Amino acid sequence: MKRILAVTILLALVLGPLSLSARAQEGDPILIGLQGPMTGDFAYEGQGFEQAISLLVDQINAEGGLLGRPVELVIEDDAGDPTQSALVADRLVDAGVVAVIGAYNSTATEPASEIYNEEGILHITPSSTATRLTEKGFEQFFRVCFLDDRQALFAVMAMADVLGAQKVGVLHDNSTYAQGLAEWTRTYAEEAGLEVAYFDAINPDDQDFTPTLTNIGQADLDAIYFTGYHAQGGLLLRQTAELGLDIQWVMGNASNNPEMVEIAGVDAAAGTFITTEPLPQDLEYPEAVEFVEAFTEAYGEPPASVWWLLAAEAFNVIVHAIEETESTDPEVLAAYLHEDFADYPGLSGPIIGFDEKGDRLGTIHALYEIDEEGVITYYPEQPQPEAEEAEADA
Amino acid sequence: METFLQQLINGLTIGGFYAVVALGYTMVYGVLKLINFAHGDMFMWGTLAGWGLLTTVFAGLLDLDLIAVLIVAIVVMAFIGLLGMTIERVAYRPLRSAGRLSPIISALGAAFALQAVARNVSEARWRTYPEGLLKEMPDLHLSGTVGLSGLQILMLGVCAAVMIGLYLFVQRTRIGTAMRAVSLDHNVSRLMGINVDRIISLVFFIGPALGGLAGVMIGTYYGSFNFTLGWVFGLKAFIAAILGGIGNIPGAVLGGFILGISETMVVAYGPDLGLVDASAWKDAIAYVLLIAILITRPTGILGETVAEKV
Amino acid sequence: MALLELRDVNTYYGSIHALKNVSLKVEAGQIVTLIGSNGAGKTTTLRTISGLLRPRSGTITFNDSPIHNTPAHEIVYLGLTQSPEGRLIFPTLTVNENLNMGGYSLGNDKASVESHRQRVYDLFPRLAQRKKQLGGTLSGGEQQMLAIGRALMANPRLLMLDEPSLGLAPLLVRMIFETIETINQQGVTVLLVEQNARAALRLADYGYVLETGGIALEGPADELLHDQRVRHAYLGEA
Amino acid sequence: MDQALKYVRRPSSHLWEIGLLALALALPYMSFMDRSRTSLAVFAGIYVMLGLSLNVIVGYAGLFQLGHAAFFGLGAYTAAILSIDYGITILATIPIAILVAGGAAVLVTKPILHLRGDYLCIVTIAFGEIFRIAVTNNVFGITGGSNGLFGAGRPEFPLPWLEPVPAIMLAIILALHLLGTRKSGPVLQWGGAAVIATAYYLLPLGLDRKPLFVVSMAMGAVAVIAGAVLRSNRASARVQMIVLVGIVLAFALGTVLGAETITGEIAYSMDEYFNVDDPTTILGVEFTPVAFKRDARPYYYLVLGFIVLTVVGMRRLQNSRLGRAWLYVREDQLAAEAMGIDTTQIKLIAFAIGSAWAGVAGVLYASRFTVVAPESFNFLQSVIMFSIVVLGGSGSIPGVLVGTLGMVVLPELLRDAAPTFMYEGAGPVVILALILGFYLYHAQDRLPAAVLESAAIAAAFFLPPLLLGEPALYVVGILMALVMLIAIARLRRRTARYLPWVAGALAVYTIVLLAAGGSLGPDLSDGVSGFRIMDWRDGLMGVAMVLMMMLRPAGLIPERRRGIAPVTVEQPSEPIPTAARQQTTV
Repeated sequence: MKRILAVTILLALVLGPLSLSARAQEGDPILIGLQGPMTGDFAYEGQGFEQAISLLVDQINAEGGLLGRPVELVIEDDAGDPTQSALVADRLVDAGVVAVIGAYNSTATEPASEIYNEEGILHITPSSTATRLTEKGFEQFFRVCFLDDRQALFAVMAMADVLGAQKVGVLHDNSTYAQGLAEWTRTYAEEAGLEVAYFDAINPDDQDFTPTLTNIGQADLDAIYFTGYHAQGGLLLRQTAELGLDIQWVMGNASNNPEMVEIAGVDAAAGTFITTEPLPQDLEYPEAVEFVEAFTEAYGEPPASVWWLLAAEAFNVIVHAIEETESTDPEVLAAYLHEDFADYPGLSGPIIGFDEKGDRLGTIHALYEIDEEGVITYYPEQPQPEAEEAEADA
Repeated sequence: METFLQQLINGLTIGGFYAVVALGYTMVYGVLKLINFAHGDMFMWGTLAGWGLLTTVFAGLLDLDLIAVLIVAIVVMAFIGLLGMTIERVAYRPLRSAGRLSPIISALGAAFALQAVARNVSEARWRTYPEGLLKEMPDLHLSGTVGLSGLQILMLGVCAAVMIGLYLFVQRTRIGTAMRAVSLDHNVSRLMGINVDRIISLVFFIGPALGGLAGVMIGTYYGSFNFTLGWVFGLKAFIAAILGGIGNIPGAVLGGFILGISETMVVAYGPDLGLVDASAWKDAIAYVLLIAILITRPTGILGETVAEKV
Repeated sequence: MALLELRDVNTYYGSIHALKNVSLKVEAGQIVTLIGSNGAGKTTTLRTISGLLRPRSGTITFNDSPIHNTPAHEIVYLGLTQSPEGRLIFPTLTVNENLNMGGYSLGNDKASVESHRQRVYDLFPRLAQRKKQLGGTLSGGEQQMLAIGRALMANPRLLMLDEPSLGLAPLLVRMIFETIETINQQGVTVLLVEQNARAALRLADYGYVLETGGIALEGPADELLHDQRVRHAYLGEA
Repeated sequence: MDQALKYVRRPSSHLWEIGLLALALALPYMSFMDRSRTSLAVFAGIYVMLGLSLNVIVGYAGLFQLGHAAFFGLGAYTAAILSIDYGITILATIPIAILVAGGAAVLVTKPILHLRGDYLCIVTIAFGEIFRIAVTNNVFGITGGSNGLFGAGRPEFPLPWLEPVPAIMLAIILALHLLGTRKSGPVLQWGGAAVIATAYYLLPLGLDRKPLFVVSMAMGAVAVIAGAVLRSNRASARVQMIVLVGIVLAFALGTVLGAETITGEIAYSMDEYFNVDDPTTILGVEFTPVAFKRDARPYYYLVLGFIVLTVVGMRRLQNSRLGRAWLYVREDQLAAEAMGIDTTQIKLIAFAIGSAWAGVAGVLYASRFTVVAPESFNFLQSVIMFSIVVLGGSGSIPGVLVGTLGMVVLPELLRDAAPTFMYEGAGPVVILALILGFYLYHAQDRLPAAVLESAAIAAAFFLPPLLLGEPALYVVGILMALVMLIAIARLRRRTARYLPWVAGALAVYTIVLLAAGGSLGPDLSDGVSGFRIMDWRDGLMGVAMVLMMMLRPAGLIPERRRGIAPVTVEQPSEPIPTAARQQTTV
């Protein structure tokens, strides 16, 4: 009897608070959801999303809101994990959001996109590049980043045309993103007639990559493309220098982060190439310049990762769509983005539009080099993608 | 041959770090028969604390970087040692006779808590030690391109000194012998007049302090770290301790080097032997090695054959 | 005043009442023996005295000071040591190291440790030959010698021996009992727990009989030796 | 030894379980169960299954297993591969998942079973990690690498298929209950069960459903109370039977009414009966219905069905010959061997059953989340499963439920950084009830003092937040209150032993309040740099794990045992020598 009593009371404790919790407020504010990894291995990126978007939300609210209503950001943490992602997606649905930005990684975006599709919520991912995501025929799913294969093609051209490499290597870190990009790179490189003499992965949990680097040194490559993240990129550069190896590194956009230079040290990082979406400071659009200035003012440093920018981009696209259609109906917004949205001056370059699958049209990648001061600078000589892309498509 | 030598040196360096961290696991296991899952995170706290000190208080001392690093290492060792004693006091001592399941949960809980604090302190970012730390040390060239950097020599030297020092301490001194006695039988040790709680506290000071030292060394050597370092590295070091025979100090050292060198060799020669993606599989190979050794020699390579009380 | 005195001691293992109102006295200089069958509470009594177990009620005084709340390791410093049942020497420590641990309470005083070790080696010359050998490699008899020697290292006033004859060949048993007598003659009071009641009572001055956790009988050893009940129950006589 | 270790089956009424089950069946239709909470219930349900499966290995057989996530993952990957590549309906893969997970367990554990204690523990960790690394590296080219596998088939639940699940489960339970407690013929029992299942379909037809829903809920409540009263008064079997049938019927009605809204194939929906903007008052409690589109309820019933099946199965297993053999092996392996038990075989069976059932949980997972990716089966997951079992009380089935609440549900609820429920007035009442409950539980004889002291504790917990006006801290407050309560419950038996810890906990609590609360610290409710519960969730979980173990080393609801010496703090290394101890000779 005692036990029963105790358990009953325990149940009451759990159920009690649930039964009386406040329901999501209907009415005034326009709710926009953000799901991303606020904890876990990618916490840095998720928190960057939050910084970038809340800055814009504050700006909008300071200017009187959207359609005369304030905008409220509902933040949920998915820790980059698909299970958590499904749980927080349900929470955002319950909160009554109009649109959701997220998630960071494709694995987390996948189950969430299913739920948002069921519920008819506009869903834009700033950073999930897995090809499959837009192939499910979801009407209200978009992405503002580019697919893996675009960048892979660009990287191959950069290595072949700009660096004149014949014998190249590809290194990834076994993450969803890096592996996809690495495999596309290998495919395009072989199509372009380059010799892919080295293809391997590192374990991102490691600190010490010297065994791998020793092997790369032995392979005698003209250039090697690393598709993983900046933390490992920095360690690779640093240990390359420590081993005294002569390796020409080209990094993918996941490594486009000033912290990589910090980790590697300026001397070790100098001379490394990076393929990425153009950095905001290299864009002439007033929106981009303004955003970077505001961000720097608010947080003391410019946005470190390209994905933060793209999160802000996704938010701007949603706001733009709401303004243009004067509607908060996700169906109307999605229809607008598919059909009428074009030539929008984005933070990461002009957005030509979205195709029927929800993928961003065009490509805007650029080649950067880390200069002697450790600054990531726009490289004067750029590969010419349009012509070759037409070729590749043909 | 040159490649082999270079890879051997690479493996020795990693192995040395594994060994120092493994010492902490092995000592605690010896006296308490407890897998101290929080040890990896205490080691990570060492890296974190070293970073904190070197980038703030000791930033002015960096011209004399060897001295600065030395002082920081000592301060961190004391701090992490005290942390270890506190954790033992709070999380393990009340559970000393509560069976073998509860302390594992308690240890994992302590690990979670430590990691959460570190994540929030480091803002979940990769943090970097001051650039160019201890870079001015003379290198040693063996032959051709094979050589050890000054930093590598220093790290290996410190590892060796720690291991030898600890071994002598445990084998030759009265307190060290008392530690061995406690690891054999708590009650009989009490009958000898040994204050068992104090010895355990001491073990929980030394082990984590060595972990803290390894933390600072890793920070200095690799230059950057994040809060997940302890979990991954700690698990590997623990495997090293088991490989060598847990509870056994030379065993931990041997296990550390075996693990470090075999990992390196798998990465270096795996592809030649038809193992594609060797580096990605290398951890799995470490685990397979562990299982193989435990199946054939259940108490590890140097493990004592004294039957374990269940 | 007795050197050691237990008054109404009650000890529990969890909910099991292991010692019930045990009272006993050990006078200085004597050999006192505690006999009884398996599970009667002999070992529990010793563990309670040496502080490994806490009595739930009752008092234990040693040398006029109460020790029932003193931690086990501090009791050793008062001059009360125990050679535990089953010998329990440290198997991976050498004979020398085992003895050093016995003398742990002597502190860093190397000379005093050395002199006590010499005393043990004089008592048990066979141990001296095996100084560097690991405790676990000794024979059962040698291990028992080591256990007794180890308990002597702390220079005790009262030595408690738990079943020193357990599992030993008769010849060795006799030798051990002779040594106990020698130790006693050197001025060490002895509390001897034995299953071998006859030998123990012959050696002892005074004896207690434990039955199911309580003292059933007590008296001078030679009286007990001739007591009908003792003879019947413990000496295997009809 | 045999006598001492004999597991005594405690005669117990199943009324309590049936009440709980009825509550579980009605749960998704309660007003507070919005989409995310139903989803969370499904998620927690999968962990309950995992906990129960691991309980066979850790709890029953007393073996270490810190790599359970691998077998969970094997099931999930098996289901995903078969469903994606071969188009097999996902639930039909369950037998194959059982074979794969169970078979793998037999293969990998066989060589290591002779390892003891911590060595087994570390080897199971190694297996878990090898599995994770293998699937990350796309082993055999079928696991999709670090991407994992997308698009495992979601089962479609046609209404007629879904609807009977709860009823059939109830019927089975009821029949088992009757079989276990009464001597009357099986015809009556199973017949009764069949009648219930039929009635479940027939009764609601043609009736106005809105009042039925309300009436059935009320009936259910009345029936539960009546049943409890009858039970305690030893009412006749027939009366009991009638009452139980009443309970089942009542809840069956409630469930059917709701079930029809699930697929939307039937025109009825909750919205037709309850205006969303117009809360309904039932017995003075305000219910605010939530409009659903497609949601997790079909999965909820699916998982609930499996849990019921598992609980029944596990209980049978525990009381079987095999269960007793596990008990012997766990308590004293040497004695078990002496009794002629093949301990290796027995342990292997435990691993096989536990792992196979984790594989089933994996299939359910794959069908619910559609993505199967390596990070869902990492070491942390194994740790969570292990903690569920140990925190709740190793070997105890209710313990697994409570452990899941603690390890899975509570952290999810903590996502609400600023719950406002405390202002609604019910929170403090609930906590007070909790405090009193624990007091009554532990100290029946000292009621007045207990009431007084609990009031004081409640005041200690509610005054500071009320004064500081920071609602977010209530979450911390509840956690601390729980810990305190357990500490105090312990104090009853061990005077003042944990007083310093309690004082320390109070001090920490106060410091947190002062540092983070109200106007004295940064804003708690949100903000990039401020203190957020979200950032500290796993840290709090860690601290709670340590505290729980410190205060209740045997778990929250320990397994009931007879004839086994209780573990106490002063337990000597050897218990009282009851059996003749092995003596060694020279």
